[in-house]
Amino acid sequence: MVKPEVYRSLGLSDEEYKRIIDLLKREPSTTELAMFSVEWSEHCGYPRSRILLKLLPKKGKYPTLIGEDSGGIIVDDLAIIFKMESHNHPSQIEPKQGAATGIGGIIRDIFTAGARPIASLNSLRFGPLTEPYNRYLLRGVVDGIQFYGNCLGVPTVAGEIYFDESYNGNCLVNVMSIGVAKKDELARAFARGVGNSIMYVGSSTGRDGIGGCSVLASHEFKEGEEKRPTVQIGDPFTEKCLIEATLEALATGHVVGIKDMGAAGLTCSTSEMASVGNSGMEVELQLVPRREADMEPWEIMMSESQERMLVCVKKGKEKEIEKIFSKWDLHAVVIGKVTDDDIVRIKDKGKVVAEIKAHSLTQAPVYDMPYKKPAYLDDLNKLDITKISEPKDYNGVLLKLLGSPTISSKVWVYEQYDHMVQTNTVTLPGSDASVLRLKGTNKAIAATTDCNSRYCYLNPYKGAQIAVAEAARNLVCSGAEPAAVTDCLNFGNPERPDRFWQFKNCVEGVASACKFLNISVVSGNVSFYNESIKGVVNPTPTIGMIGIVDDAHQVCTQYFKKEKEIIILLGISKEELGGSEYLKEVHGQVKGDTPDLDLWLEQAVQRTALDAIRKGLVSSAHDCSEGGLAVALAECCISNKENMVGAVIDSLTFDARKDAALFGESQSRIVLSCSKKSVHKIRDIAERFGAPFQIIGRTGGKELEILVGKRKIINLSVEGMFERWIDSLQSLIMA
Amino acid sequence: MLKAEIYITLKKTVADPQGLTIKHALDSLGYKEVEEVRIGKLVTVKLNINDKKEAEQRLNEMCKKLLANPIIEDYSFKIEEV
Amino acid sequence: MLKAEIYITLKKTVADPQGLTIKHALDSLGYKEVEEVRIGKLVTVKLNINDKKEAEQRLNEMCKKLLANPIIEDYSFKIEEV
Amino acid sequence: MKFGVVVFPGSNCDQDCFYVVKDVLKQPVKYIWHKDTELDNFDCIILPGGFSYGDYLRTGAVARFSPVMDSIIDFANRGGIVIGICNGFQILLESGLLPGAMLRNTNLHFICKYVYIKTENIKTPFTNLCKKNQILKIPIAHNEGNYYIDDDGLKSLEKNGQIVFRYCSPDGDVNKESNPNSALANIAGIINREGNVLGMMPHPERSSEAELGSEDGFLILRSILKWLGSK
Ligand SMILES: Nc1ncnc2c1ncn2[C@@H]1O[C@H](COP(=O)(O)OP(=O)(O)O)[C@@H](O)[C@H]1O
Ligand SMILES: [Mg+2]
Repeated sequence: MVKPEVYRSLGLSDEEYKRIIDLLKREPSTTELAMFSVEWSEHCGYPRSRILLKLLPKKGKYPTLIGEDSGGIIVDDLAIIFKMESHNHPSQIEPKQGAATGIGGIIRDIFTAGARPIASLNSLRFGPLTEPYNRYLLRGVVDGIQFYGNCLGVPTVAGEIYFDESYNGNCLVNVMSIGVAKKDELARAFARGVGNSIMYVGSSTGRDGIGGCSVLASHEFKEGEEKRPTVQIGDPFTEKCLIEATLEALATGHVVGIKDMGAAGLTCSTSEMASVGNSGMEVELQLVPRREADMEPWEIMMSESQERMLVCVKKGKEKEIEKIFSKWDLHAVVIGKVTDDDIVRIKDKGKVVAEIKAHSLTQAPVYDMPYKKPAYLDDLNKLDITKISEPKDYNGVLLKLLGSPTISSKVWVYEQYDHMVQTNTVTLPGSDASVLRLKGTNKAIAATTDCNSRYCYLNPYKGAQIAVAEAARNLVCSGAEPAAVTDCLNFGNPERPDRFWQFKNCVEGVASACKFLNISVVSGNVSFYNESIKGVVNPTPTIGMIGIVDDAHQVCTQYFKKEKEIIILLGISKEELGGSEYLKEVHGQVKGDTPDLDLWLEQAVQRTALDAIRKGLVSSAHDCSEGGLAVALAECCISNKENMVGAVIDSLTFDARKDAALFGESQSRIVLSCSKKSVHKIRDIAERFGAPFQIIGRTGGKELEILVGKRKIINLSVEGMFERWIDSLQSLIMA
Repeated sequence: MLKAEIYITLKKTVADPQGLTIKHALDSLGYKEVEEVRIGKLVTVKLNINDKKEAEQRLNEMCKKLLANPIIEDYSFKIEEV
Repeated sequence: MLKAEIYITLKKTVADPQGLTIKHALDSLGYKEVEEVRIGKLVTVKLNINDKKEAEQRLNEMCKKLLANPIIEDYSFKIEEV
Repeated sequence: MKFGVVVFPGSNCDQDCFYVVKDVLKQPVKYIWHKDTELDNFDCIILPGGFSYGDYLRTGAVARFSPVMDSIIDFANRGGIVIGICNGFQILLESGLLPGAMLRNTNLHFICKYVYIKTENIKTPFTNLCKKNQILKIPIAHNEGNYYIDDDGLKSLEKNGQIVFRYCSPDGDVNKESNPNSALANIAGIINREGNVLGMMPHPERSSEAELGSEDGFLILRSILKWLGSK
């Protein structure tokens, strides 16, 4: 008889335990209980989010592929496979290894689909850098990403870093990977064909991360709690060999299916490969290569040792597969076979230790969770703008914003990442999105991650829509057609109705914006329980988006290129200060409603910019995000260190307070620069799509001057802005 | 003046991929007698302190705070006079 | 079975920026008594050999060939029985 | 002219080098597996960048003992053209084909960015198309590029014109500010006494096409081709 405290401490409820007994028609063994606990956890089985995830559109402009572990789109004869995943809790405990193994895991999801990883992205969120532990976290996470990603030879090309009090005690580390394959050479994650062999490949199994899946990923945890044995150490060298060996093995045609052992290791890979293949599987644990003696069967089944995979190989071809892996000095051993029933049967020294129908493991219960709008929100959304005093020193405000950690340059971070290896990165980090050419074609892809979680906190539905809109806008500014999304949904405890309300609204927001923009959601990840004794994180539905550039020579970057060009603003600046960086950094308030988002307007602005870029009319394009128009203009001036170009903005018109027009974060705005002779052509395009168009000034000089009426309210040297913006993050980190 | 040698090693339960790779390398160079390799850090510190007891206490602090990562590492040290 | 601890240190003439950085960090944490920090490697090896003399000779070889780079590093080791 | 690109476990610029030779330089090229010991008549061998064996002990330390290295040392001793890029340079140092050693970058970080280097010796198989003191814009990406050699060693490098590239400012000043990793005497690339083995930290294969931001690295590849052709 299993004691309630045992299954409860594994994260199973009384009802769930009863259901296990019903399914098995007997008491579970320890191994079985452990297997159910991880398979039914949020991490693997999505019991609390599955209903809502169905809302995300699976169709878009490009044919969509939804695989077992990742998804993608088809572009000509290529499949672009991508996915994002969180490694929040492991990183909070041990930032370097936590982030490193996060990269390792997401990249395995890509190459086990048969795609060669071509780029990684990272979306990072921490509490304020005034707190030493947050500095330690940021340094450690960046170190982990560079350590793992650089060694692998997969460029880390883009990302974002935000700072907010809500991430004190629970940082977010979301990592995304993109891979490319010939569309008919993709691999599946199933086991099929009675008698085919199940092979274990990669590193040996140790007691790493045992229980990590359910204990680390699905429970609130308190800082300093003893979680030591669960820390996994990343081994990028082995992973690099695994990539090469796997792609070589897949090319033989002898591999039926393949799955990486990520969270819940062997449990997850055996049961899911059997379940997807509608097959049974029998495995002998004694055959599993191990690092430590005397491991219990359940420990072997739960281990999260890194850099391992399970492969279903055609009978008789085992030797050939083994040869490939051993060429790369990797283990590859037959540990079992596909059977003709639908049961996962785990043996230890011949004795059955688990015998479960594959489907009953993989079909986790589904819960319709209660939700309720948080009571504080109505109050929070009220912002009396007349109570906010307009600044006297606009120069000071702009400098302050440029130096704020969220807005300042992230060069200190991305210079530590090899972002050029594989020689595809045609737009390097430092512009709105990075662009990678696809060798052998004329095309390129652009990639970005985005989410302003303060918007989602103030208004989860609209905030999530904005995350999608902004990601798309960043791609458009780089010359790409927004194509498809992967998401990483980071929230608090879903069993609390206020948190679940945030989750529900964010998912609905992502779904509606993606549908409107005709973008499919090809993959994603849910991370709940992101809270600590210090509180809950802001709702953070991180959007990873890729776009397609039809002609790799028609890409665009955000910085002004030369003097005497015309500066255009597409979109409208409204009197919106709610949720802005300005309101927080200058007035110390997080209040108001999130800026409006009119998806029709958004689309008009994006179409105009993209069309103009594709026609070669545009010299630079940059969207307005945190810090509003003034920061966007400053970034246009300073983000190419080798050639900084000033600007005079003297014909800006708006219907709002000056600080709102300059620092407010009205959506759907893009700053373009172009030669004089292109202006009217761009105006025509804007008219055709119905995008608000105004000429606001011209490039040139060594200063950014912004005039309102006849008054110069901003007048800063590009050098001065650059200094503030470029060094700020590093000096905060090194404090 | 005291000199301390601080030895920082990965905890026994933690995997050491570096050590494994180096073991393989030694193996293929013909050093078959090598059963295990683990990689750690050696931090040599000169301290402007004369009292060993005091040095011990300070070193323990430094190790816990900065030099070793208690989540995955153990440390020990040896103090001598110079 | 013998166990050896191999200490690999940067030669005195070679600058050690990592050591310097850690010294600074300790300094700003208030450990003003720290005069110098040098960072090295600690390689722990288990050897399937019983004879210490033989082990010594093998270890010297391993260090010269692979474990230490004589241009920038010195090494020493200690052997004990386990 | 036949090029060979060595693949060590953990090499990760092998495919980039292969691509640039095949598709940009348009020359025949083959991979050489690190366990091969027979080299079929190559004209130039490239040791690519990456993290051979994870660089888990020291950069290049383990790769130096790969079976192929004896053959490459032979090849070099017979006058064959060998270029080591980044990790390849580190392997050449470990194997003794080039003098000196690599230390960690003094900022203790991996650095990936464009830098400028000055071509000091243009009478080499690798730089014969460069102008004297030509400044090249070319990216680096490494943790350990802080070149070290003792005083006598440095003197002899200088005396023999073995310092081919030094880090410099965009207008050619060889100074501290433009030295990304604190390499001794701003050294970015050196050649052996005989002049047929080059090691360099910056990546010419990453800067051989205009769409990647610079074609300056291509001069090095074209120089090799010219040299081989005129031999
Ligand atoms: N963690 C990171 N890793 C890599 N690149 C990053 C990271 N954070 C920011 N960047 C890069 O810095 C640039 C500016 O980022 P961000 O301010 O988030 O842009 P935007 O507001 O347009 O989304 C982008 O090119 C982005 O990819
Ligand atoms: Mg942007």
